[in-house]
Amino acid sequence: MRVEMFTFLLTAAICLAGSAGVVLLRNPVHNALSLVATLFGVAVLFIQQGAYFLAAIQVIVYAGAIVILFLFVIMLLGVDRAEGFDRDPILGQRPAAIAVAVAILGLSLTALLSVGSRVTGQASTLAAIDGSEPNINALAKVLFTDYVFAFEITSVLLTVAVVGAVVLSRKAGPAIDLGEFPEGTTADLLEARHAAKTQRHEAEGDDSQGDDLEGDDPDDGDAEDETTQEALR
Amino acid sequence: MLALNETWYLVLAAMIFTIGSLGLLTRKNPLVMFMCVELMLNAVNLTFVTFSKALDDIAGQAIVFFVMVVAAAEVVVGLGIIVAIMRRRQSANADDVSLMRG
Amino acid sequence: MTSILQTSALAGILANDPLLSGEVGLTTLLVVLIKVVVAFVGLLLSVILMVWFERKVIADMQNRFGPNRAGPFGLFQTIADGMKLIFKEDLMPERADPFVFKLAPFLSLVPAFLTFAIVPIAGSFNDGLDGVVTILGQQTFMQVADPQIGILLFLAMSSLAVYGIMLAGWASGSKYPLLGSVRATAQMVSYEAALGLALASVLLIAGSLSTNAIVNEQSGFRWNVWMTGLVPFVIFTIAATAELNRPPFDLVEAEQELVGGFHTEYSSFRFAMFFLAEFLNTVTMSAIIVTLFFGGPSGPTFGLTNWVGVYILPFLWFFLKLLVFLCMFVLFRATLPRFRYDQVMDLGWKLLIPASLGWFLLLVAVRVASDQGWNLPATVLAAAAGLLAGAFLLVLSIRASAAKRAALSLPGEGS
Amino acid sequence: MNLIWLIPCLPLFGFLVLLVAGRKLGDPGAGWWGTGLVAASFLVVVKVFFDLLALPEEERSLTQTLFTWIPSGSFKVSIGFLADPLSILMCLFITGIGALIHLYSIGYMKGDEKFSKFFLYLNLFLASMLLLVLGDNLLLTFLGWEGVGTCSYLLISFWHTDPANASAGKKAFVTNRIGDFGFMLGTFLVWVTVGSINYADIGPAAPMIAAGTATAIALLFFLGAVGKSAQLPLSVWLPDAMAGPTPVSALIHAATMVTAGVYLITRLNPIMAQAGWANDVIAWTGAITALVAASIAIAQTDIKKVLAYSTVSQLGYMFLAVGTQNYVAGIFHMVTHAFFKALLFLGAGSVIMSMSHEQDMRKFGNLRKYLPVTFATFMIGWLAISGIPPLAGFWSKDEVLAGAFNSGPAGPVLWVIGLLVALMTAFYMTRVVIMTFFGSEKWRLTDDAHEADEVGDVESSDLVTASVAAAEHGAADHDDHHGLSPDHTPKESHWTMTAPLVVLAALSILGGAINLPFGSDFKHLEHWLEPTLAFEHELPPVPVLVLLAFAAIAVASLGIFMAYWVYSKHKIAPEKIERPVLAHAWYIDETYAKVAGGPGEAGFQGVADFDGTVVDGAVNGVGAGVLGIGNRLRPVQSGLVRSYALGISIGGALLLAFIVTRMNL
Repeated sequence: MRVEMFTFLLTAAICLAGSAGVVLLRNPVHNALSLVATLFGVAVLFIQQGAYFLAAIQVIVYAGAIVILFLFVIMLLGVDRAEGFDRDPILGQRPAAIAVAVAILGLSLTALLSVGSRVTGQASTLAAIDGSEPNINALAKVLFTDYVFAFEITSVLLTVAVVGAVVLSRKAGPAIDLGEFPEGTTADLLEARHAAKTQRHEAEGDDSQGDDLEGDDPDDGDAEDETTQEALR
Repeated sequence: MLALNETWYLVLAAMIFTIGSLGLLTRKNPLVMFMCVELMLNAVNLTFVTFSKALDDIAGQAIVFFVMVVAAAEVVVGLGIIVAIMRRRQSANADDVSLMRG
Repeated sequence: MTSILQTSALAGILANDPLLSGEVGLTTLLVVLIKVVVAFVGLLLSVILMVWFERKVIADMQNRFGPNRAGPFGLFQTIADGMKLIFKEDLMPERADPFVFKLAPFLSLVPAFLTFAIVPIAGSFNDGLDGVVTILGQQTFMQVADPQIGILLFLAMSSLAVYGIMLAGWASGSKYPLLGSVRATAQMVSYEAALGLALASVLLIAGSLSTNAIVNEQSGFRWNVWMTGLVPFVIFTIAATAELNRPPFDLVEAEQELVGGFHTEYSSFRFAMFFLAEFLNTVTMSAIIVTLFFGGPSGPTFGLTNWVGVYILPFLWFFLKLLVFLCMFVLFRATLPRFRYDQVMDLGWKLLIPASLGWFLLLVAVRVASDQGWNLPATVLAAAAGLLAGAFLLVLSIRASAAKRAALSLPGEGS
Repeated sequence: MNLIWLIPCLPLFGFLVLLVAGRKLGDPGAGWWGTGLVAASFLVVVKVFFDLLALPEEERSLTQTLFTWIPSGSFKVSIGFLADPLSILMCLFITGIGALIHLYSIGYMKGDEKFSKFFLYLNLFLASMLLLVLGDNLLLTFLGWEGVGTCSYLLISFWHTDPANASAGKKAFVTNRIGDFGFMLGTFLVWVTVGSINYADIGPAAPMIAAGTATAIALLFFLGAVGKSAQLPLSVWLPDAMAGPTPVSALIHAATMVTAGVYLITRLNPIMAQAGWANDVIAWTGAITALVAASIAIAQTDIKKVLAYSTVSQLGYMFLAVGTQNYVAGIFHMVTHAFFKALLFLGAGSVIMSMSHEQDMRKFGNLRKYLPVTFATFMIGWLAISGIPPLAGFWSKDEVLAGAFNSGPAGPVLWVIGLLVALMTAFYMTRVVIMTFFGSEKWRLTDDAHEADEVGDVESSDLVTASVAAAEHGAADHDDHHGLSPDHTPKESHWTMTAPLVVLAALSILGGAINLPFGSDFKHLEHWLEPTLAFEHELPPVPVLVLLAFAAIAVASLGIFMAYWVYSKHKIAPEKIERPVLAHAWYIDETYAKVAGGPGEAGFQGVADFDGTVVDGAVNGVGAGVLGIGNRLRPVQSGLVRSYALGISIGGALLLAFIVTRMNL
């Protein structure tokens, strides 16, 4: 058996097992670990196809940052409890999902296998991979010439993402003091809303806690602390 | 003995993609759904790299680079949103977040 | 059987090495095997010595003897400790996640070993030689692998090292380990950015990711430590210390707060693995610092081209440089008090990252100026002015947000 | 340096400034500002005029393209100005008379609370009018065309707190829309036929247009002209337009806007040359309108009404001229008419001012004693419009009549009609003069005596149409001048009002000099306009011409004498002449109202019902359908992310299936 084939089959097995693990395992941490396995497999496949830089980035960025972030959030929020698989609350979601998945797989396999081993498409004339040049240099050359605009835009995108994440994760400000508002403005509105809510509570009994909104509770700011504590418990 | 060619990679990518989409549709934990999206992205990346090799064109790898950057940005913002939602709802179920209210 | 491996799969990892440029035969495999074994054994040995060395030095500084029973000067103390740990009962907490609990130590250990693969430990870099030696008739470098991605492998491995700690803490199913691991993760992820940016300055000067090329480029005392202007080295060393979770950044295992940190629940051989990984990492990191900033094994070989000039002298230089940094880490541990957590984060995000980025930009300005033939002092002055303005704004914004935060949190703390 | 763009832009600038700072400028600052800019525009026109004059005759056409306004495929419309003899001539009297009327308005509008707004509208009007005249393509002309229409509406209903004024404005607007409809269709047809709407392209291309198409184009544009120039059957709005302030009547409804139709037909004369019988339609419409309007003017008691119908009648003259392809005469008469009609209107305004906004001539009399300047200038206007040589009106009217006489087989008939109109014109103008400036001071009579005196007129006073009465009422009413007290003493107006009168009087005397019929050397206007006109018009031989001129003089004298006989000597009772049917304007308004209220309303109701059931039904049906489908589809928007993901996945799978089917398997 040729070494490449062996490598591929081993890696493919890891990838498939990993992706199956992402879908099938119940514990989010296990899911994340399975994801890492798949990411590693894909990185190896990248190497096998000469995309060394992408393989390194795959490990550094995906495994080293993105999945770490996942794990971090899982641990921070304390959602690392197993998820029940017994039934899907959305009617027909699971059979439909399986049908769609089978359709996608079947169709793409049909498309792929029917053309045999050839890849349809034009071989590159512009950015050909030069065997004598290291992969990283070639990629850098393309990134900083042909795709330089896209490259700069992605930097903007990342900045925006960072700002967005900071804004999203910021603690909520102090609760609004209704007394500050003159009559007939937001204060009245909030009051009316509150009154309606209380009425509904009385009408329904108090077991609709689940889809109720905690939005205007004054102690909302402490929610995060509670979550953290719960995560640590 | 079958020779290793592009089709093997593409078939593998298709399978990973399918598994990812299946997970996205069936799992209820938004974090796991996100991971499934990452799986799908990786499958697509794999096809890009495969075609890059097959067509001898470095542009395929450049696109994978951008996909990774976008994925990173997406995860950052997505996880931020999930954290914000979970702080308020104390729930790790995507189905609970079905109202257009806080 | 002349070719069992074509220059494709593994060649990518080991690419720049002339060993793999031609046909790959049995001898080649043998050479690779020898290198792996030597590196593995050598690394283990160095760890054993390192542990002994550290204990000895600290003991001296604290005016006590330290290990002095097992073997001469207590040299075998580490081995004895290891034997003891292996034979201890393997405990696993009831609430632990069994699989991950068992996996975590390996995730710590393996990256520590792998990183060393890219460190060149010998080979002459003088007289136009580029570190190539001949073993069994095969030309090769004195390092296990010299991949195209080179130093990125180090970054990749250091980001993987996080997993071991994080998962160990989580899998223990206990709150102190979890807190410790979350802290450690945040700390390591934060300092990785500074590490990478300091690294970028080196790469800018070297123009290559390959460790061999980086060392080669530093031959003749053109060491990066001054070629990059000292600042990246300082930042890299601080960030590396934090990355290693060594004092003064050892908040992971702050006994007063977290008992033993992420490995509180670990015992027996699994604990030994964490222990081993920590010291492995220390040695590897020192080796990386030596490689990146101090020319690795390059040094005067006095014109010798025989085995002394190719193997012994370069290795000696490498070892001496390594020793300096090992001493440094030990001294850090012995002398510096531990940081507070918020101080660690402030240092990483508000000082090291901006400073390394700014310095990198300055180096870029110098590079561009010399490439384009601009007036160098003027360019540097302009760049420095811009960076100082940026730094000023950064300081202002940090102060403003701190003030705002203080104003916001005051009433909250009262209630 | 080419200054053409300044001509419309100066009033436009004035408009913008007044828009922003009108209230700040106040009374009379805003007025002086507006007047100044129009005067400046006039100076620019004069400059451009001399520039043109300096050029050789065949090159007297300056164009200035500012920018491309509508670039749409091959259809390109630019903001460009065309300064040729015709447009500059128009500009000369538009800005000249416009400046005088602005000046006059400062006095006339004094104390009005919307003083600055009045000048704002006037400036916008002048900018639009200049755009209309100077535009080098039909669309730009149309922009100006609509602009003047809008300003006309705004100014007619200037005192819009009175519903009658508002409805008069509305009437003008709606009537004009019918004409605009023709203008637009004509523009489309020109675009389709010629492939361009630039005058520069239309001229050379016109001879190639088929006669039928040319006729259609001509008729469509004539429909537009009929609307704007108040010809039959769309003449009804102009008399009602007298509800506006008198300077507006003078400027818009006598001197400038209403002549836009004549200008348009003249501008399109290359097409008219191909249009065949459309010219006859124009000529006959003009002649009949002139006759009908003149006959109505005889029986009106409102001084402004008389002048309004007189305007309609004179516009009929102009159309008679252009219809007989005697464009020079048409333009000539337009110019002279602008002078003397503006003079008459302003004089009437002066009278009205002095009589505390009373417009009923039956309450005037002997005003020559109180208003010497107004009287003197009004007399000049009277003589000019009556066609007494050597005043301006005589020369132009004579040329129109001569041209009509010589226009083919129907020419003599048209000439006779024209002569009849001249007779009536002289008659009703003399009537106005006698009732206003001579006789007894009727407003001094006590109410009873007044009624007794007016007993003969009761009938005709009742006959005043509703809208007229309302307009009169509104005009008289707007600043609480209720009627005239018997001890009222009329006062001569402020110099800002009399100065324009004097200037216009001078122009009315001398205006004829621009085109005297004493041989080629005296025909300045004809030479001037030559480059823009496609062909020359043949006048009858000189002896006939002299004969025709004497006939015209004789008829005019007869008209004046008859009026003197009736109103001064009281030999014939006025009621004999002021027939109810005339006072009722031949019941045109009433007929319109009947038609619109009877079968028209039924038809409209039918259309409305159709709209309510079928059109609205379709719209509502679509809405209800969408609502229904939306209600059905609402469960799809469940908010469940995974359902959405399923939808996307199904879509992806379908896309994949599509690709697979398209593959060569």
